[in-house]
Amino acid sequence: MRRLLPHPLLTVSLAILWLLLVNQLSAGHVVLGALLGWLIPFATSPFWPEQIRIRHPLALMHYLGIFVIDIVRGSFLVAWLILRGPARLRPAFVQVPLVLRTDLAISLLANTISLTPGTVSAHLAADKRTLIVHTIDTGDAEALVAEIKQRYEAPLKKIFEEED
Amino acid sequence: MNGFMHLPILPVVLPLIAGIVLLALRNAPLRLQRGVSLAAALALIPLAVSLLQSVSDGSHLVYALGNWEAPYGIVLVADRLTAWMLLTTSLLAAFALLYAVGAPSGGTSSHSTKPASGQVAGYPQPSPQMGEGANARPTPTYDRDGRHFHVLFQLQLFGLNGAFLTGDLFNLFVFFEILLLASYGLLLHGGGRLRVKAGLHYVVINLVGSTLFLFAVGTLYGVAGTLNMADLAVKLAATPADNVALVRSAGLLLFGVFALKAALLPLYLWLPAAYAHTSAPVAALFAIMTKVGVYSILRVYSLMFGNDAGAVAGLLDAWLAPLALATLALGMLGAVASTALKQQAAYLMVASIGSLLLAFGLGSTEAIAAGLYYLPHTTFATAALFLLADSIGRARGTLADRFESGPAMPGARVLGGLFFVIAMAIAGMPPLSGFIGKFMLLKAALASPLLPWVWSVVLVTGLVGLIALARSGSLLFYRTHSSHDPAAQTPTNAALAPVVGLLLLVAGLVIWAGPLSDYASATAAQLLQPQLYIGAVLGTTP
Amino acid sequence: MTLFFAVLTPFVGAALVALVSRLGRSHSAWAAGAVTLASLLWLAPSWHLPFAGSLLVQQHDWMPALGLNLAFRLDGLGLLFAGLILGIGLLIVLYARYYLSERDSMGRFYSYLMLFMGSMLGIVLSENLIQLLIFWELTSLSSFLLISYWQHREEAREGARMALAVTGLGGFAMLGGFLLLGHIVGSYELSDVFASGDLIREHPLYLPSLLLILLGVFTKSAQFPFHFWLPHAMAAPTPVSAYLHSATMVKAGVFLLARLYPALSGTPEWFWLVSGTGLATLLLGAYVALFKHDLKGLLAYSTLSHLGLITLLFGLSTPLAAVAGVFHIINHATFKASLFMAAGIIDHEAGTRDMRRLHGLWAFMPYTATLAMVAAAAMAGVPLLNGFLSKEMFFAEAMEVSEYLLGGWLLPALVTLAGALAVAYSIRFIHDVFFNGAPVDLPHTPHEPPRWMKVPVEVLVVLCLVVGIAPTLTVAPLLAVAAQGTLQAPLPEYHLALWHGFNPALFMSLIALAGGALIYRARRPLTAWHERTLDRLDARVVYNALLDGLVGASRFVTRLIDTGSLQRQVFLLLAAALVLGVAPWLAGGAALAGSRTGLPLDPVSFVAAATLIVATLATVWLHRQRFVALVTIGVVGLVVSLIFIKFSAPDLALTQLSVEVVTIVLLLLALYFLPQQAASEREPARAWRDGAIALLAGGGTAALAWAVLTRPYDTIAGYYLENSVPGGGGSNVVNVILVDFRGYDTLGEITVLALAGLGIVAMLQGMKLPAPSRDDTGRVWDADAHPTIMATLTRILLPLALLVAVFILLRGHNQPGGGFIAGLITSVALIVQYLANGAQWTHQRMVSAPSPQMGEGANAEPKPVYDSHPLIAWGLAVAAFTGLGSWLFGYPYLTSTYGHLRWPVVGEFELASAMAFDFGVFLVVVGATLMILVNLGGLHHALPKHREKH
Amino acid sequence: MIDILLSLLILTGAIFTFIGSLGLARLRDFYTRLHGPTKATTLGVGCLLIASALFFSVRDEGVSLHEVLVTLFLFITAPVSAHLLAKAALHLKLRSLTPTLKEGDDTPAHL
Amino acid sequence: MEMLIALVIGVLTAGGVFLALRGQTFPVVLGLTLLSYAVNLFLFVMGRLAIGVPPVISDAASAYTDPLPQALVLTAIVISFGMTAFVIVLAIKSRAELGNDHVDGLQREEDRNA
Amino acid sequence: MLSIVIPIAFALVSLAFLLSFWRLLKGPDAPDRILALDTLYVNTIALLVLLGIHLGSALYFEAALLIAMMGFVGTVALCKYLLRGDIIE
Ligand code: NA
Ligand code: NA
Repeated sequence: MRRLLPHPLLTVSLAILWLLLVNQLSAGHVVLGALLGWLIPFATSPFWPEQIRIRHPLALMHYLGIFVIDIVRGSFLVAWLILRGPARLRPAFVQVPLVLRTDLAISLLANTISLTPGTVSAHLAADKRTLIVHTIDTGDAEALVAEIKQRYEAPLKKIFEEED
Repeated sequence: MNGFMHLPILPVVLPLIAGIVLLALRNAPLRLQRGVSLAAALALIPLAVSLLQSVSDGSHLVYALGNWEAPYGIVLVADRLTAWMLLTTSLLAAFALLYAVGAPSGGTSSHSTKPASGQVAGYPQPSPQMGEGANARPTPTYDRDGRHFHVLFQLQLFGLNGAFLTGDLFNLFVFFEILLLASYGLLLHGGGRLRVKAGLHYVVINLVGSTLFLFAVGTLYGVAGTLNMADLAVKLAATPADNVALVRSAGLLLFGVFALKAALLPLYLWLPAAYAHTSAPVAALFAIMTKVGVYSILRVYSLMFGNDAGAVAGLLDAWLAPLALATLALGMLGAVASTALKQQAAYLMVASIGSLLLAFGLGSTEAIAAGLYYLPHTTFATAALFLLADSIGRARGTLADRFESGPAMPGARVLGGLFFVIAMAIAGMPPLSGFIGKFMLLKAALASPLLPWVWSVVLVTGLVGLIALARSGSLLFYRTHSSHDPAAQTPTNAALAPVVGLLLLVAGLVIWAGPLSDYASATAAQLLQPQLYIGAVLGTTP
Repeated sequence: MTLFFAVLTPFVGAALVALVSRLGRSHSAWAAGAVTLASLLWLAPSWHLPFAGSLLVQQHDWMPALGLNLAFRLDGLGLLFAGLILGIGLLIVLYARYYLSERDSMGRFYSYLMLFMGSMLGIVLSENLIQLLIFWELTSLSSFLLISYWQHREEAREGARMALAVTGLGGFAMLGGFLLLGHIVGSYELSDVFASGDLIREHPLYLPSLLLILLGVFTKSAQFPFHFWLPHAMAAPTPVSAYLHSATMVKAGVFLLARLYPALSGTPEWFWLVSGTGLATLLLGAYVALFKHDLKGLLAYSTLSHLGLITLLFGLSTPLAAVAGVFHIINHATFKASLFMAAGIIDHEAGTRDMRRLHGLWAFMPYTATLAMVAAAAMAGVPLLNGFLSKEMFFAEAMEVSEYLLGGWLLPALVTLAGALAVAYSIRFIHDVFFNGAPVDLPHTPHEPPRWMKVPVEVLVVLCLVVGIAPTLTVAPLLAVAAQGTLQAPLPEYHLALWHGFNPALFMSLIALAGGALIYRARRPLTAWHERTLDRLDARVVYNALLDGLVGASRFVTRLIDTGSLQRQVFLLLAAALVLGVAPWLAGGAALAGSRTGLPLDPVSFVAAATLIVATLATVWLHRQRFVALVTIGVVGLVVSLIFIKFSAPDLALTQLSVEVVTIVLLLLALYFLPQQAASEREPARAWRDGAIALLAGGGTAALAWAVLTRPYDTIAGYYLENSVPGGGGSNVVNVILVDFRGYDTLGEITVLALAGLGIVAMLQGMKLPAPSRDDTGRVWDADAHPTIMATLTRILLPLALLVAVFILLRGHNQPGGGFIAGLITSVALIVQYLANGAQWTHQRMVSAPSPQMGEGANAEPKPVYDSHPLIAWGLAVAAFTGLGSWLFGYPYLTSTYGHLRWPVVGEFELASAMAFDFGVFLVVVGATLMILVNLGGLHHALPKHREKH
Repeated sequence: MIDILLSLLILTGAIFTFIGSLGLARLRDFYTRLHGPTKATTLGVGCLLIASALFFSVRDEGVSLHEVLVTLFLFITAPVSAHLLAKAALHLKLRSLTPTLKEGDDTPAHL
Repeated sequence: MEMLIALVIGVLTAGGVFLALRGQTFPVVLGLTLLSYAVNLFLFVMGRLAIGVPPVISDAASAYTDPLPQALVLTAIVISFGMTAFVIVLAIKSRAELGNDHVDGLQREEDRNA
Repeated sequence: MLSIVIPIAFALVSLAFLLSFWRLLKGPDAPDRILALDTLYVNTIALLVLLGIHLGSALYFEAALLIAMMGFVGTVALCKYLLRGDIIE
């Protein structure tokens, strides 16, 4: 099975993306999308060192929900901060100690942080145990760290790293 | 269409496919690569001959690529001029290639002494002499001084032949770019300090030139709405008064581009360094490169701005002949001023361009015929000089081809004899073809108002060239001292044979001067009747 | 064809002689003699014809349309000269065999000699003027070889070059002259020319053609002021001097005077030019000869003088003078050749030619001395010798025409003076060398030469004697036919005899003899005076100054123009383009703007354009901060894509965007190896100049664009719009043009791309570059080569990007997209992998897809390599062979076809062969782009990289 | 109704795009400037893309969802860009208003 | 609008020309890039300016702009891309061979600051 | 309604474009300029989407998609250069 279908998840995603790309739903394109979704992973499999396994699809859905809300929230917040003027900003670098271990999970966390309220992942320590985050405006750095860990890191840990 | 229907496309497709095959064979034994390359290059000669036979009755072979009729698709057009250029190119290419595979390259090229270090960027690459056994240390030849020589060579021919055959102005641009990029690769082949510098200049100036080409083609399209040269000729002949200045402007810009490629004053400065510093077989092949510019001038300005072109006719009347005269004069001065043989050869090339364009600039049937006869002569003779200069340089060891007194060189008798003959040919001394060409040109000029100018410049530069070549020959071969240079190498037969071959071509130009000059005259007459070309391409009866 | 073969024989013989020289020293001489005889034999059947009063012309077509044929003619004049050339040639062959030393290459000498002999024969036997000129030039070339025979000697090289330059000048001039003559007559055949004498003389081009031809004649015959090369040509071996510089080559000039005498003579122009030059040379040569200390120098100037005499005779334009001229040609050839040979013997045996050291040789070589004395007496015009006869005729003719000249006495006085000088130098030759005390410090003790070395001299001296004593029995018939051949008319009344009674000529001869003796007696004060004054005037100085001037001026001009500066070249190109582009508008009357109405301006476009302009200016302004310039040029590219989008060119926008980013990556790679900051401009003036031309160029293109955009035009575009779908099977017309209507362009375009890749690979071969370990501010690079977050997330992008690439590729025929853009997307997707994960990591992963390297060299490291050559090869092959497929169906190259396939489930599916072509494009683009970037990216690996660790 | 929704989305998108760039222009140090484009602009473009999807779905027959793809792309790439920019800024030790990052600190890991 | 485009082309050309005339390879490459932008735009607008009428055949479209210049520019872009790549590598090569980045390979102290 | 909103949106996005460009010119540091260029790319996407809606043409979508991709690659390459000099190592 692994040989015939190296990345089933990727295959499905690509097929869907193909339909999005061609912007139409026809039998022909479903076949073609499936075909591409099947073929492309063969070409790209060497680039994927680890098999991506989503252990908790529901948790992922939930996480994505939070993610979208936080993007909107974050955008409004940053917009407001920009409009309010630079003088009152309280920027800071904060260190987020990581419990995540896989590169993918860490990267997704960094990504999430960057897209959500007032924070940008600036640097990952060489040992990958600490993520340094720049925040545009914070009064309480520790609260921010806690929020990141609880709101994003924990679900990611659950989705990508914890065994069932 | 007589003969094989696809004849006009063959001179283009053959080197392209040879290039592709050679690319695929890049790791195959060198002997196989050379075989393919030589076979392809040699096969071009019968092709060109049969094309020449097909058009020698005055017909135009028109080949509609993609089966799209002119002016919508791109057409190839073969007439006498095209066949003439193709034949010249194929003959030259065969000898240049023979030299590249046979002559030793050691001593002038920076990489030749380390045959095993063929690595690109630290990644192991197939070394060029692959297949002959890794332990063998074969004599370095030019085709293995760097990578992809044969591919570049074949694609160079692809570009050249394409440029001579195309009937479409934009397609001419495309093939200019092909032959340029191939020439960049060949020019730089083997590397080396001066070569790289000259290459940089050559590349940059040609890039600016290509830009100019596009401006000109663009403007012509913007006015006439077409790209096919025959169609352009029709459209431009009907240029309304309002657009005349615009069209003439575009036409002259185009001339600037061709003048750059042809190395016409004041745009010849790229040539001496580029030709003097590249490898000998490449310099020899490049003898035809400038002729592409010359050809384009002849083609475009006889067809699109010729006598039938109405308000835009005679576009180059005021420009070409005077500039050509000045080029001839300055080229010859450069030959006198040169401090090394290859440099002198390069300047002589500039001077020959002056003669050629002077002939075309005079514009009469006789003058154009003179130029057409002179064209293969100067191509072969200059190429032979470049090849010989290489052997001379090698025989002189560390002194190379510099005009400095040095020890007597091994093989001086043969080298000197060949030099003497080539110098005679180039200086226009009888009975060689240079003299015949000059004779035809001077004769043709009798009818021109520029007669005093033409005669005085041609005759005086002829003398100056003779003096310059006598000086260099005397210095290289006579003014020797008795020391010994261990770096001196005896010329090999493989290195001399192509030179002799080219000289035999020159001799052929003399022996068959009658039929060849008749062909040249017929070609000139054909060029001066653009309606024949237009009729053949657009399917209208002239 | 006999004449042709007579001429050809020596040329073929030259090769033969060179070949047999390997067999032994004498073989060449024998062969040369045989060749000369063979040539004579070819002539033998026709020998009698001139005497029988008939003319032999043999013709063979060469370039009939240009009037240039192989045409040979044997008349009296030709016969005389052919006889001289071959006869004296034979003697020279014999003489040289003994003259040349062990060190000299016999083969080379005789080979050159044969070349020269053939060339001379060609001249004298030519019927066609241009053909004559061909041989004329060949004599210049072969004499160059002969003069420079002792090439290790500076004076030989210089003398040869001088001779070549001067005679070359004449040759080129003569070409012009002959062309004019041919133009006047309408033919280059001598027969036609002779028939058109009056036409020629009355033609407005007569004078120019005469001047040009005379330039050729005078340079060849070393007439004043072109005389100076001849003495320097004496650096040649003496047989050469004897042959070329007395008997033959220099006679080519006077031969031509004789040859064209019927066509050109008889005008005042001819008279003054020819006789004036001849007289000047006659006097000058005779005068200088007197003071030469070198034996051969004396003879050389004496030769000048005699050539002047002959020239003067032809210039006089009377038939009798012409006869005298021909007669003196014969006589001079015999006595001068023998004198040269004698001088050569003396030189050979005594080791010097300096007359200040050569004295009293009579005691050592009385036989040679006797021969030399007879010949010298002939030269002096002593009665009973041939020289006397022709000189008498000369004096007589000088008297005859003296009425034209000042007071009637000047010409006779001057020629008598010349005669006296000739007597004086002849006496000197004899007295100084053979008597006048004992030799001074000679290198060898002189003795008589070998037997066979004397024979040629004997033969010639005997000829001097028999002709001088019994002219009517010996030379008269030959002279008659030769004179007839010259005049091409009935001969005048003349009588060859020793005694003509007491006439002015006899008195002049006597005065000359007596005067000569007197002058020789006064030689010491005269020499002193000469060396103080006139000796310093040397035409050679002028020649050298001219030559140095030429070289100096050439160097100056060439260096002035060709400075090896790229900037100058670019500047010149731009300036030329400006001049060419603007010139037509200066004619006046043309309005720049046309009648077409344009689109209204909208604010967004304005913003975009303003951004582009500012970004361009910023790029220019900040170009020294290279990184910044890179960013600003990125903006320019972006806005250009926007412009494409705005004006309905989505394909272009897509292409521009993709190219843009690859270019930036390339430039970044370059920046790494180039200085990141540049020095400030050293010459502010240059910046101003460049700024000016930049503004002009910008203004020019803007004006050009404006001029076109405001004009209406008819275009062939409609055809493409109409035929795209029915003919090309695609609705994206741009793509259909690219892969179908103008697929040939695209084939060329991908070849360019492939060439760029291959050229770059070839260029980078063996190149090593040190990797800078710090940036331009001195900061050590960041330690984190492949940031985890970037690496991880870009990997996710790869399949996505490939999907997009496939999408763009497949839709290209009908919607914006196509092989090129798809290829770039693919490349970019892979490049990002390189950026994020490094070259090695990526290579390892790409190797599995295409085939690994075959046939690695033995020294290759076992490191996996991604080689994009196959991609390029396949891509080109797909594109090229797709086009070839149409041949099978009898259609031209690149003819496309398309069809609709109905597949189960999928439905209707269009397939066009042009899509295969596009796929080829795709492959080439991917291959070339990767090849370029990856090779460039890996450059620093050539050296171990030392990066400071944190 | 659709029209209003569309207008709202377009306006919101444009405003956010504008504010993002405004932040880029206005804010005082690089690190704070980084936030504007990464968030506001991303959302702005997101809104516009949704508007586009809506517009074409309504206008033509069939839904138009390919805009989602652009959004997806941006959401994957924008944070990576921001991260690398921040890394580069830290590497270059850009002046920061952030008190915790002092001049002379070797790497941010010392925070 | 035509005036604006002409101006844009002019400015690009002027900038390109000025940089192409500089003495170091990098600005020359930038200049050539600007020139290629200029000429591509020029060639493109030779089909005249038209908004919203891309040459993609569809039933909905009422008009099309001239597709030919677009095809030509595409070819030109690709070619100039290849050329630019080549000249960039050549610039590096020239630096490696000549020791500095002057187009004439002059030895100047201030050129060697990297 | 759209006819009012779209010009306003165009104006806003154009302003955004100009502001980003201003930052690009001003710098002061290399990362600022890269960030500005990246933002310009995103602004351009916005412009394209607006143009697509304005002209009612879906032909601009691919351009937007490509800008998203290419803008990212450009930014990554520029940053990598600042960090490591050698971008493909
Ligand atoms: Na965030
Ligand atoms: Na086709």
